[in-house]
Amino acid sequence: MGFSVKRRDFLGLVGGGAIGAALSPAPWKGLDDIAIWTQNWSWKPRLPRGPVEVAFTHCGLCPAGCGLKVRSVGGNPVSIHGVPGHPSSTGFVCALGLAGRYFSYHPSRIVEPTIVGTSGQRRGISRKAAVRQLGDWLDKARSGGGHGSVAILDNHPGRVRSLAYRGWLATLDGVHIKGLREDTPINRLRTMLDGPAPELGLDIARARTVLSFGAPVLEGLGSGGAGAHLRGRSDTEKPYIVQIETRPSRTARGADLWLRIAPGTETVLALGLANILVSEGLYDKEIIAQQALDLDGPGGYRELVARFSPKQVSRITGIDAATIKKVARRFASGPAVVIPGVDPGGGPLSAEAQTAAFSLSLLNGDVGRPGGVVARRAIPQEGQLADTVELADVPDGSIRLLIVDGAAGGCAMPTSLLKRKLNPSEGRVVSLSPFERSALHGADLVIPSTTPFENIDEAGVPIDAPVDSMGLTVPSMRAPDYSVDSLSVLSMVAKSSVVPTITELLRGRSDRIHAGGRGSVFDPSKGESVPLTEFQTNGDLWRALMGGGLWTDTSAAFTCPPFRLMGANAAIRDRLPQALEQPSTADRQAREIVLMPFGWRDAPGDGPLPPVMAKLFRETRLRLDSRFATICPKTAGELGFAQGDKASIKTSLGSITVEVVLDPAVVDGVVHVAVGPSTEAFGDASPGKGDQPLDLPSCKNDDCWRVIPAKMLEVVS
Amino acid sequence: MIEPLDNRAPTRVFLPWIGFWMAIFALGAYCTVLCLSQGLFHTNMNNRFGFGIWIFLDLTVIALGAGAFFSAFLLYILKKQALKDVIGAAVVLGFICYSGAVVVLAIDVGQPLRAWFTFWHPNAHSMLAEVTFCLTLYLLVLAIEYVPLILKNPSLSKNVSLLVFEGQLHKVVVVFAGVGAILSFFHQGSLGGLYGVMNGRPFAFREHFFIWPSTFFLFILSAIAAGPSFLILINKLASKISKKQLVRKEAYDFLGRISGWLLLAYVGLKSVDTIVWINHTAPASGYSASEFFKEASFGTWILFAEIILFGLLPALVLINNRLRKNPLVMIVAPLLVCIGIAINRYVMTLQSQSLPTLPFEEFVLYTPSLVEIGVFGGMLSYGVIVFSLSYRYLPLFPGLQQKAKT
Amino acid sequence: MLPGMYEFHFELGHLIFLGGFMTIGAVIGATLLITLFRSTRIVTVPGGATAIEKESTAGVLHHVGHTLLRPLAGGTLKISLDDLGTRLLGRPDRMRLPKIGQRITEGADAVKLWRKQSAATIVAPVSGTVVETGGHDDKWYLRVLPDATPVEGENLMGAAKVRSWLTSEIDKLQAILSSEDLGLAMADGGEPLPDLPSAVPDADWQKIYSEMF
Amino acid sequence: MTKTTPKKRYGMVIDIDRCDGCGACMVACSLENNVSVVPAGAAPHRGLTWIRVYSVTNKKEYPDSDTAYLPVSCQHCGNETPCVGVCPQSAVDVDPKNGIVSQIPERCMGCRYCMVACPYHARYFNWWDPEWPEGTEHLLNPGVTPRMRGVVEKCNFCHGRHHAAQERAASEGRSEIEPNEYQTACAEACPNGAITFGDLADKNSEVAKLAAGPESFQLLKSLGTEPKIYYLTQRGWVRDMATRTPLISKGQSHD
Repeated sequence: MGFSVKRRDFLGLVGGGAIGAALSPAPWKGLDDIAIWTQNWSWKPRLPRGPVEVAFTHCGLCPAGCGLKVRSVGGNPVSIHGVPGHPSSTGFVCALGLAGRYFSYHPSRIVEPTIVGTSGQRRGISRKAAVRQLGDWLDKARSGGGHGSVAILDNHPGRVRSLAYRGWLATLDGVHIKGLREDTPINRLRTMLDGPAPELGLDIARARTVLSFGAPVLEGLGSGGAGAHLRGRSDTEKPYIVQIETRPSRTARGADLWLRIAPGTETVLALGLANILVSEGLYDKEIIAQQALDLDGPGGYRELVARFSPKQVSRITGIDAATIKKVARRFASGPAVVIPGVDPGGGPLSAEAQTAAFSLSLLNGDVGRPGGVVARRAIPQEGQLADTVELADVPDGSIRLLIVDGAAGGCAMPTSLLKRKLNPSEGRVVSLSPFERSALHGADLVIPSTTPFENIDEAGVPIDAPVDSMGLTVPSMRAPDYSVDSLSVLSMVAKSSVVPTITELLRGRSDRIHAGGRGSVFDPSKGESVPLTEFQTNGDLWRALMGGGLWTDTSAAFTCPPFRLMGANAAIRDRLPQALEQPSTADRQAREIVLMPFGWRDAPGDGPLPPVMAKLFRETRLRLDSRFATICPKTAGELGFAQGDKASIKTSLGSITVEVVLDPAVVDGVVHVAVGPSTEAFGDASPGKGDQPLDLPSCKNDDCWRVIPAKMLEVVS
Repeated sequence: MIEPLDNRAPTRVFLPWIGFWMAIFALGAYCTVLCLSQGLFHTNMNNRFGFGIWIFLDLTVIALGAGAFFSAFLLYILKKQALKDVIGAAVVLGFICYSGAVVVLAIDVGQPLRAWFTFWHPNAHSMLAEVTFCLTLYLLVLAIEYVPLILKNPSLSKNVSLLVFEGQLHKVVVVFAGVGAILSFFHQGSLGGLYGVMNGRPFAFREHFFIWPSTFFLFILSAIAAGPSFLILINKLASKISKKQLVRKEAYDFLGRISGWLLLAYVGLKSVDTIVWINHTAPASGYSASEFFKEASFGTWILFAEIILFGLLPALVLINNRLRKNPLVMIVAPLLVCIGIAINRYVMTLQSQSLPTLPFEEFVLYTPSLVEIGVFGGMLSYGVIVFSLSYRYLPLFPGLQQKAKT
Repeated sequence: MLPGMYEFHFELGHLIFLGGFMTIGAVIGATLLITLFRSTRIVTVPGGATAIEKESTAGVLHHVGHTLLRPLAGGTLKISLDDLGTRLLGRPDRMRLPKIGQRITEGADAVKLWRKQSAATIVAPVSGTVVETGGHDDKWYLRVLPDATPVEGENLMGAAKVRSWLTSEIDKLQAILSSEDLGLAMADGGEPLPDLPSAVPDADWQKIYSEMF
Repeated sequence: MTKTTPKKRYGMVIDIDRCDGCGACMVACSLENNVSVVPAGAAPHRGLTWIRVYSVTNKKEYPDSDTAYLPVSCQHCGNETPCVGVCPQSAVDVDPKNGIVSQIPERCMGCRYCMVACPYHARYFNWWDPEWPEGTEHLLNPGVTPRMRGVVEKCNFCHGRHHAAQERAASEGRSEIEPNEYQTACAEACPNGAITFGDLADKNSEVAKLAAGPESFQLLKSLGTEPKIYYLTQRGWVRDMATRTPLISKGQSHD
């Protein structure tokens, strides 16, 4: 019998198969899986694919220079982790460090050189044309002016790059201006020492007391993880932190003692503390007797501080006399660190406040003792270098060409201050920043440079590091073609001298360290340090550094040289007694308030903010940006404002519109407004001109813009 | 070609009327397209307000649409012949309310293409799954009940097959009335259950009877109390606009009476529920009722308005035989009833979200965006258009037809 | 939802919930299916086509109540049932006609006929005075003197309109017959069936009479 | 003989007194889990943050003024989990093996009922298409699929990391992952060491010891949801505010 398939059999087979398949889990599973296609994306992000690599580097976003472990996929850094056991950062990375790689794709990044045309409009030009233009302006500036007519504002002074700047400027009779950083005030202490002084650092970890004048001690000042160490509550060895600040900052909240000081009266408090140290004989009598040059005699320090009686000081600062005495006694009970803080937005304390604060360190014999101010050994340098000065010390109208380095972080400066230093008719600003920066709205020419994760540079030495160190920010992302290293720009313009490349400079320093033979090198992949002597050749050290290693110097004994408690600068010395003439906040006039701009430690002063942080800060209101003004309910009530009201803050230079936020911890008569990127506009640093509190200051002195007289008016909508 | 019933709105009146509503509908359609194609950021909802005006609207509309199932239940199962006049309109209203609610729900969810997952991966414990199942099935029932009405259009009734179909449907309408009553009962209840089961939201959470929270029953009761009132309102409105006596007075009277008594029962139970909630349920969760009403936007006034002003008052009016004779009262009282139910749905939807549960979260207010209002308008106009078309082309009101024949 | 899915497990809740809804869904579906099935069984009116053919006499007016008006000499009218009406009643068992001299009003009941416990009420097609009655069995008539001449009214139609009206009337009859469970399907043989109640004895004739007349 | 695997109960202890509100946990979480960035200028409560740090003050004046920072993520409720019961399509799931409450984004239709039901306001909706500034998609974590528009998402204790740890263990022939193999991004990132993550069922683990300590408490304990996130503080006012005590006992029947 033959086997034949009839139509009927075939249909039966197909039908039966269909029923059987329908009863199996297959169709259900299939239908479940197609569910994934029913989602309605209009744009679907593509995840990075490719080989996974792990590399070590250092963070270039701030001087802390934390050690980073970077995981890359297909050449893209997809995650950042801390390096456990790292000598300075001990495994920590801050929020900004975690997100900092996003700067490379920040919406406000400048993607081509731009120039301001005659019409005032900014337009893109080729790099070649930009360099030619820079060359022209350089020639003009040199021919038209004398010393200091060409200047570089260096946002990260102290690197080998800074040395290259100074070498180049030396050939042009230019000046190197140090950008504001959290470690800037330590230089004030150096000027108080008689004779050449070494690099100084603060030994916070071993201090018994930390006397912080508004420094973000618990928010990431100095090496990574220092704040966490200080905060650890089980640690009985940790220093006692006294925070002297007007604002309920995170450090103020977390400090052992928060002295809520009246705005701008830090000098008075410092001298008041000195008064108690001197009058109660709590100072280091041996050192003072041997080294102090200006304690006694007419116009001497003793005479000065005698006028700052606890009663007087209490009246002006708003801190009661008993507390002042308590703090002074605590301070004198062991090694202490004094930090006259630099606020990323509010700027530094006045020169006299810094002097008065550091005089306490000198009185206490803390300079040169463990747990106080320590000296770092120097690596020899060669070549002729231009002067390095602070912006406040630059004569008004003297700069004809200002080149602004593109380093990240730093602190914001008032627009008006920067403008004043420029020659009114010919002053030009050339920015090498990869971003629009609030203080540089009016940069005449922008040649965008690389962002921190794209270029090789030297990581910073944190303020609280007792010894020198060298770590590299090894690039973990490819720099885009439109960006250029700042030294390359200079070498393209330079005609009379050759500017070394950044790699040559770094290699040179590495070789000099190797030649010195001191210290040890930390290997991040192993988590341990080996003595430098184990590195046979200078190439071995270089390779270790390029692999994310960190060289740290050995510490050296340091004997405090003779010093002047009131500093060497006569102008500053004269200003010290004037601090007493300040009116107290109780004498405030109706509707007169003071504006205190400030910056968030993790939202770079005048740079942008990674969009993810902008989003999170906006959602949680953990950081209120410049659209908000914090004020105490009492003052708000007197001025007729309630929570959420819109207000206009006016100074002689302009006004900003803000939303009122009430906080009972804020000092009466003060309005705090943050400086920095907007959390609204993807973290853009400068969404529009005239909306930043730093466009407002109008101060007596160039070196301080912390306290600005202002009026707060209702906004009629 | 389907022709209008000859004694209904003339074309010159009808066209501008429909045109106006079509324009609003087009606007709503545009807003819908925005939401579906770009995302729900066009709304003003946020992570604290996951349910916005649309959910409030859906709940209100479904409560008011309860007239459909309740009338069908009374007419076909309990044989209350007085409702014969309004059953057509009730079915159309119900259909409009439910289909509109389903469409708005589809716009409201972020991934409407996945709405069928509820049938695919149902969570038997979820009140929303129950709502979805009931709503879908009941919408089917309403559509089936709507079909005979459509087939009664003279143009259509010339077709023998359709005529036969209509006749056959009419015979089984009692089955659908019964099934519809069960479904409606459950989903009105599960809509209330949506809130009552939220053990993490002390403002909404209520005591349970077996597996159902008290809101389950309160929502059913309030819906069947409000449904008849809404029927009165709509029929009166239609009469006013068409300038014709559409429904006999006896029907209005019956609806008013039943609405009044049910509302009275509801207000009583709601009061008991509120007292238990204030004194037992909320304190057991760590919240005192005073916290719920401390913000001015949702002060105790809203509780008073919901239960007394728009609850007890119209209930007492409607159960009074003498007052019901007054035509003005028969407009105002049902209106109060409907507003009261809307307030209840509003409070459950929005106040429960405005109030933070975490003590350090803020009190948040929500105002709908223009797009949300646009979609709302679209749904409203959809209802007016369907009702107008039904009125013009279908013998919605048997009373009116009789009058024309004699 | 179903076994084979990721981490699926049946709980009592699933069984109750899904069972409940599936039952309700099944009830709705089954009812709908039965209704649809029933709707396909259309009963054809026996001899309907012939009935239409026969009604095209010129000069005769038809009334929607299935009566005919034939003008007689002297301005009187003869009123009788039309063909379909006659078939619907077949041979009436009993009849009640108005008395001579009685006034009848258009649209009002005029004649009542009984067949097998079912009664049909015939409305007057015109207002006037009965001047003569007559006939027997199925052949009754009235002779009426109309109140007004010429005779007209919205329920009266001439030969032109009759065909379409009659078609719809037969459709209506079909629908009524079809919607009842008569258990039979009659083919239209084209043969005139003079007595429908005999041909379709199980139908609800009372309902048919009230719908048709 | 089959080896029975003991059930895990992953949980977290957050030391509020150590938290200074730096936000590193939020940043680390967002970057680890590819949580999208909402468009510039988005209204409040529209952004996505699986862990959100609240800043809470005691509303007193200096010197009594005090601020606490409370990081709040999904609390992974262990009892009557409010979001699980409400989801109509089983897109919310409590893993019986480890107690992690997870959200299945591919199954979620975005009805947002779970968000309304969550007492901790810890669930977030994708109001927009997931968006990152141009180019930054190259920096996303390849181990975690970004969610699409129109679905709800929330903390899942870094499911990607858990999955990776399990795979690693499986490839080495182990059925269990070691405690040090699995750590959430927030716990890893916290510079102050305020977050401790681990298995609460393991009585010897650091997290279980801290959770059992006298300073620990749960947010809104009065609701009875048994969160697996515990908080520590020595400050009475923080604890009193965040715990809430039932005003009457629960067993007591009123009617």
